[in-house]
Amino acid sequence: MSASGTVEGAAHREPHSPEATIGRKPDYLHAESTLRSWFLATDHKRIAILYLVSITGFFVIGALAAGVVRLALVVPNGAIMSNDTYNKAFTIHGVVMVWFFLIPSIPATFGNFLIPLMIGAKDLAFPKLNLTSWYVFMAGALFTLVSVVLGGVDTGWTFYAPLSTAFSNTWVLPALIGVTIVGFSSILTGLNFVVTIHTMRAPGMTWFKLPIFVWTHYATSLIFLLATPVITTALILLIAERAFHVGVFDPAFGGDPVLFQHLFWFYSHPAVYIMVLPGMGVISEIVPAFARKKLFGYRFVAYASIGLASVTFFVWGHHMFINGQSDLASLVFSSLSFAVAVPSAVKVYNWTATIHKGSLRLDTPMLYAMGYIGLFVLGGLTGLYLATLAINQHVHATYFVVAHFHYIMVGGTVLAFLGGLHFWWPKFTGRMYSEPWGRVSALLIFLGFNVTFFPQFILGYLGMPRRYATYPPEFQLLNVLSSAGATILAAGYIFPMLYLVYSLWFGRKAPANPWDAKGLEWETSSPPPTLNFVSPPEVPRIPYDYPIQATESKDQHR
Amino acid sequence: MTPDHAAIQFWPVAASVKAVETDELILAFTVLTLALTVPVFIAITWFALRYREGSEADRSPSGIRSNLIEISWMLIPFLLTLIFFAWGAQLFVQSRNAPPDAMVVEAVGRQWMWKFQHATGQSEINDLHLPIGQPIKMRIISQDVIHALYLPAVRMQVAALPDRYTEMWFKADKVGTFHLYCSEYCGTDHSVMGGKVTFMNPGDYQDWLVHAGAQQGKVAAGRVLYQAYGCAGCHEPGSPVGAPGFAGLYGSKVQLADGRTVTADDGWLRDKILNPNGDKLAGGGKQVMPSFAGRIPEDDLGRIIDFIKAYPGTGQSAEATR
Amino acid sequence: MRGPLASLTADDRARLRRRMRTPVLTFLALLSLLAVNVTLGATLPFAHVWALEIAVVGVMVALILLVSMEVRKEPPLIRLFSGLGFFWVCIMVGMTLTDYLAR
Amino acid sequence: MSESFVNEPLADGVGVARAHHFESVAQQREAATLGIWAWLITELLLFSALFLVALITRIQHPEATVAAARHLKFWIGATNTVVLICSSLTMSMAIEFSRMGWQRAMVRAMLATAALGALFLVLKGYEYYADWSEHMMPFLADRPFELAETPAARLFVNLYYVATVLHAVHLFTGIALLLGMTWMAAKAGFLSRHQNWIEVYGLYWHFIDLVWILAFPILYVVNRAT
Repeated sequence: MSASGTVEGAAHREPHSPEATIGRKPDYLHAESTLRSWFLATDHKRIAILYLVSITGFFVIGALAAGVVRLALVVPNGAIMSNDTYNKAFTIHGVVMVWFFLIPSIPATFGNFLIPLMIGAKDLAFPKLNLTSWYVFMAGALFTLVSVVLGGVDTGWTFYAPLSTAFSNTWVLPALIGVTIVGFSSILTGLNFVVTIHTMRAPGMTWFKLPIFVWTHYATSLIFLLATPVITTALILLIAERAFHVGVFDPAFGGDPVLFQHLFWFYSHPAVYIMVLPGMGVISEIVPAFARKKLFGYRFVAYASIGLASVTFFVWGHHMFINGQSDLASLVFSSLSFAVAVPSAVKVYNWTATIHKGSLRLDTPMLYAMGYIGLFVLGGLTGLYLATLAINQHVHATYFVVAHFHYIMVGGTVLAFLGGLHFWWPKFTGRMYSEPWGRVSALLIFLGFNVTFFPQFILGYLGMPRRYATYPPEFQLLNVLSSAGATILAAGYIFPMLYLVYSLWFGRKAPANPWDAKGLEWETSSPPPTLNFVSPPEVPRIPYDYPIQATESKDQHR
Repeated sequence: MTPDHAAIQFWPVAASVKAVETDELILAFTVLTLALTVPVFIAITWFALRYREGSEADRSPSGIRSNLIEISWMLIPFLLTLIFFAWGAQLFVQSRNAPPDAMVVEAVGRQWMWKFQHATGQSEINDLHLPIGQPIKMRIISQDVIHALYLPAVRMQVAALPDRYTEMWFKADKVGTFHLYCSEYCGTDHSVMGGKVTFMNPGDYQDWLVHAGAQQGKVAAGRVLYQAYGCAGCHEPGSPVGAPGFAGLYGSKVQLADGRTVTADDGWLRDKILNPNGDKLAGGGKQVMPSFAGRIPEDDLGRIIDFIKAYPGTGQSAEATR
Repeated sequence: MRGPLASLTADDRARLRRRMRTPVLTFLALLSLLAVNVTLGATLPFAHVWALEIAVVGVMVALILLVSMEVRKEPPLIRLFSGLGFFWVCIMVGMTLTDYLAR
Repeated sequence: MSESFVNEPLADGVGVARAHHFESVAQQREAATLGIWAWLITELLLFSALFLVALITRIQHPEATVAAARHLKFWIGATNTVVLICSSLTMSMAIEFSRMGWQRAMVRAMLATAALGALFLVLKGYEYYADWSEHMMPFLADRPFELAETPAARLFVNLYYVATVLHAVHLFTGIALLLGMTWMAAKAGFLSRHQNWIEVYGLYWHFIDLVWILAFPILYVVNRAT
């Protein structure tokens, strides 16, 4: 096939640079304004906006469910709601937040919008596929949402067999079908990114000139491709199990429920890095821009992204230490889990070193980035506690785990999402938001988050199991504290929704590069025109070409 | 019902050597965590203040050889944390290999209760009495979904799988009453699937086995079963279904719809649970109770009847059966 | 827009022969390998015959990938991608077996 | 085989029309090839997870698995493998014809491929019917299972249905796509605009074939031996 790759077809008659004929074209937001032009959009920027609006909606639903959970836990005896209501609420929270918010969050919005801009391309490689992936996502997500909200599902987002296959009387089947469908959307997005990053880079945009954001999205996309099909199979088997009693996960027929956990975590542990890596990409853009300094250790950070995406496939068994897997497997998975510390440390220390001797502006995106670094470090290191076998035997399935993964998912992904949203908001919308309100919200969220989740580390070590609708009274104080923190956190989430929407109509017009940041996305107008660049962008000499350069840049870019 | 816990606590009670060792491990790990993170936090804060835009800081290149520094901060934290892998793994391996003289206690999980059976045959529901100073090996299995037996006081939990036995062993060294939980989410009443574990001196344990254990345990166990099989949902006073209550039922005369009168004794109660449609009661109430034939094992049935026997008469406190 | 084979020029026939050689040879090789496996499966000539059967399947898979799917003519990136999936399958199976073979 | 390594150029009038967001046709072709390979990776992992479940089932219940595998229709499976290998040949021929610009021959080869695919599905359907009449459908609640005395045989037999139905769905989708594409490819000018569709589609077809080449021994052959 490569045989024919270099031969241009007879029908190829168009001129090579259509840009030359483009005059002042309206930006992508104003190019067309009909509903049809949005719902049939193939422009990656418009599809990103479609995703942004939909995942914000899912975030609100998931957050409301979290509010219900925290409300129930204010009292220990379950007086506020029945156990069933509580179980359904935490299932909605988990299913919606994991499958419909966290996994698509940064890649499908920022990745979709920015990857072509950052590499100097006109669009993703497969624009129609991109739109398809949004429709697939919405179809699956709405299907599941209807079943978890109207019917209710009480299995938790993990759907462990045989509870989900043979015992739960709730609407598990439609929920499973919806989640399976959403998986295809992930695969299509990942496929599009991989192909785009490989083939669509502007001339001169070599791999080591790519922003870290693109590197982390490349790594994320590999996980989408390599892990998602396995959860699809696991869910198909679960659906068949529930509908037809296949038996492979059902002990009543000699099946093995632990096998489902293996298949589930083969995807779901790497899925943690689907959520984390794009956030790391966002932070790697924000920190140099607001420190006015070249990213420290660029190559190490780039390699660490690929390293994380690979190592993550070897550690899934650390979710199953007490679940009946063999001791050998537990020892192997535990030891390999410690290897995750290496690339993670690379990232954190390099961000810190980037700030060193910079010239810092503590604007909203930078506040989120600094909060991210702190919370990610705590979340990551408590992950090592959990990977330690003897500690895991005590805190597995307690609030310690809940606190740990919220430090990664909320302290990490959500903070990076909000930081990125503020950083690129001028680029997305062409408007500036209110900086004072932005800073206040960032601080509120940081404070609210810690008040909510730090007590849960203590609760977990004291031995309070997770997914408990009722609990012993001595845990009430810490639970009330946690619920109070959740109120602060909620306020912190509401502010940006208000002032960002307000800025759409009343915000100051944004210049092309409001932060004086480097990267091709800032070389075009805000918002960008339909085909991204009016004239082909000039690829910079080095990435992160900020005024302050550490001497190491010579080592790194010989 | 309240185990020996303070109203507010900040560190869990450690009732075994493994628990103390786990605490030491996590404390040491926390020291390492602080050593690795506090410098980062201080550095970020210090840099943020020192190098703010417009400040008069020295921003000349530091000339640090970056490859060396990169490799050092990749490897040093990793090697330090590996110590904790080894430490944790060693404790884990110990906790997975029970000594040969361990006393075997069976644990069976089902939605939503635990049933324990002692080596000498006595059994308990949700609560567990064990001697200290003696290795105990729990042999764990489930009758339905996956559960997990969790004893925070000894820092151990192990899944109860439906298809095969799992094991957990420990040697308690502190007398007292502590929580016992199900820690693998198992459906509606997951959070009430638990009770308390009481560690006793060996002599007290023998006493308990001989006297209290078998007897006093029965009624309390019956109460748990009364909840678990859903009897309480209809028969507890004030329930919407309004099924007949049990206050003063045992030993009383019951009017039947066909005019007969029977005495509510053990045998009749048993028949009525297994075949509710027989012996229809006088009073014209609608018969809605499903048959429990084949659904309640014989030993559980006995405990439920014991509970109904002891059900307090109207006016008495329900506490009597707790 | 060519007519039936009969109206082909000698030149066309030569091209056709040259172009069809590889697909036909691959086809014959696949069929004979399948014949080996079917015979082994039907007769079960010795213990652990599955190992040989798996090896034959491995050759068939390699043949389809390298020749039918033309991986051998592709640039290194495509070669990498065609092998990547198989490598990840090995990770999945290998790590899962650390549990099942040690229980 | 040495001359087959020589990359033969496409015939005159055969090529690809550039879509607006690509800079060159070469880039567009590269993207399409890489894209289909990325998709095939996901297909491989999708089926491999099922094969892993089959392996674990075999490890946990060896006797029951062998009993179940011996009840599968070995000869229908083998015939179907031959059918798919034939369809791979016709697909390869269609690709070669497309490169030579022989449009009619290409369309005929594509139709032959679709016909062989359909023949596979027909044989598969007959196999299911035979399974049904031999009481080898344990997932049917109201139909007694032939191997009821070895309950774990149910696992492997049901897994066989999941795997073969999943494969049949891929084949069915493939045939539908192929017929749609054949309809378009029969029109004048197709080869000058979309020649690489044939190449990309060919990769998909070969891969579905490859999955069956794996599935046939994993389900039918290796488990026959104790």
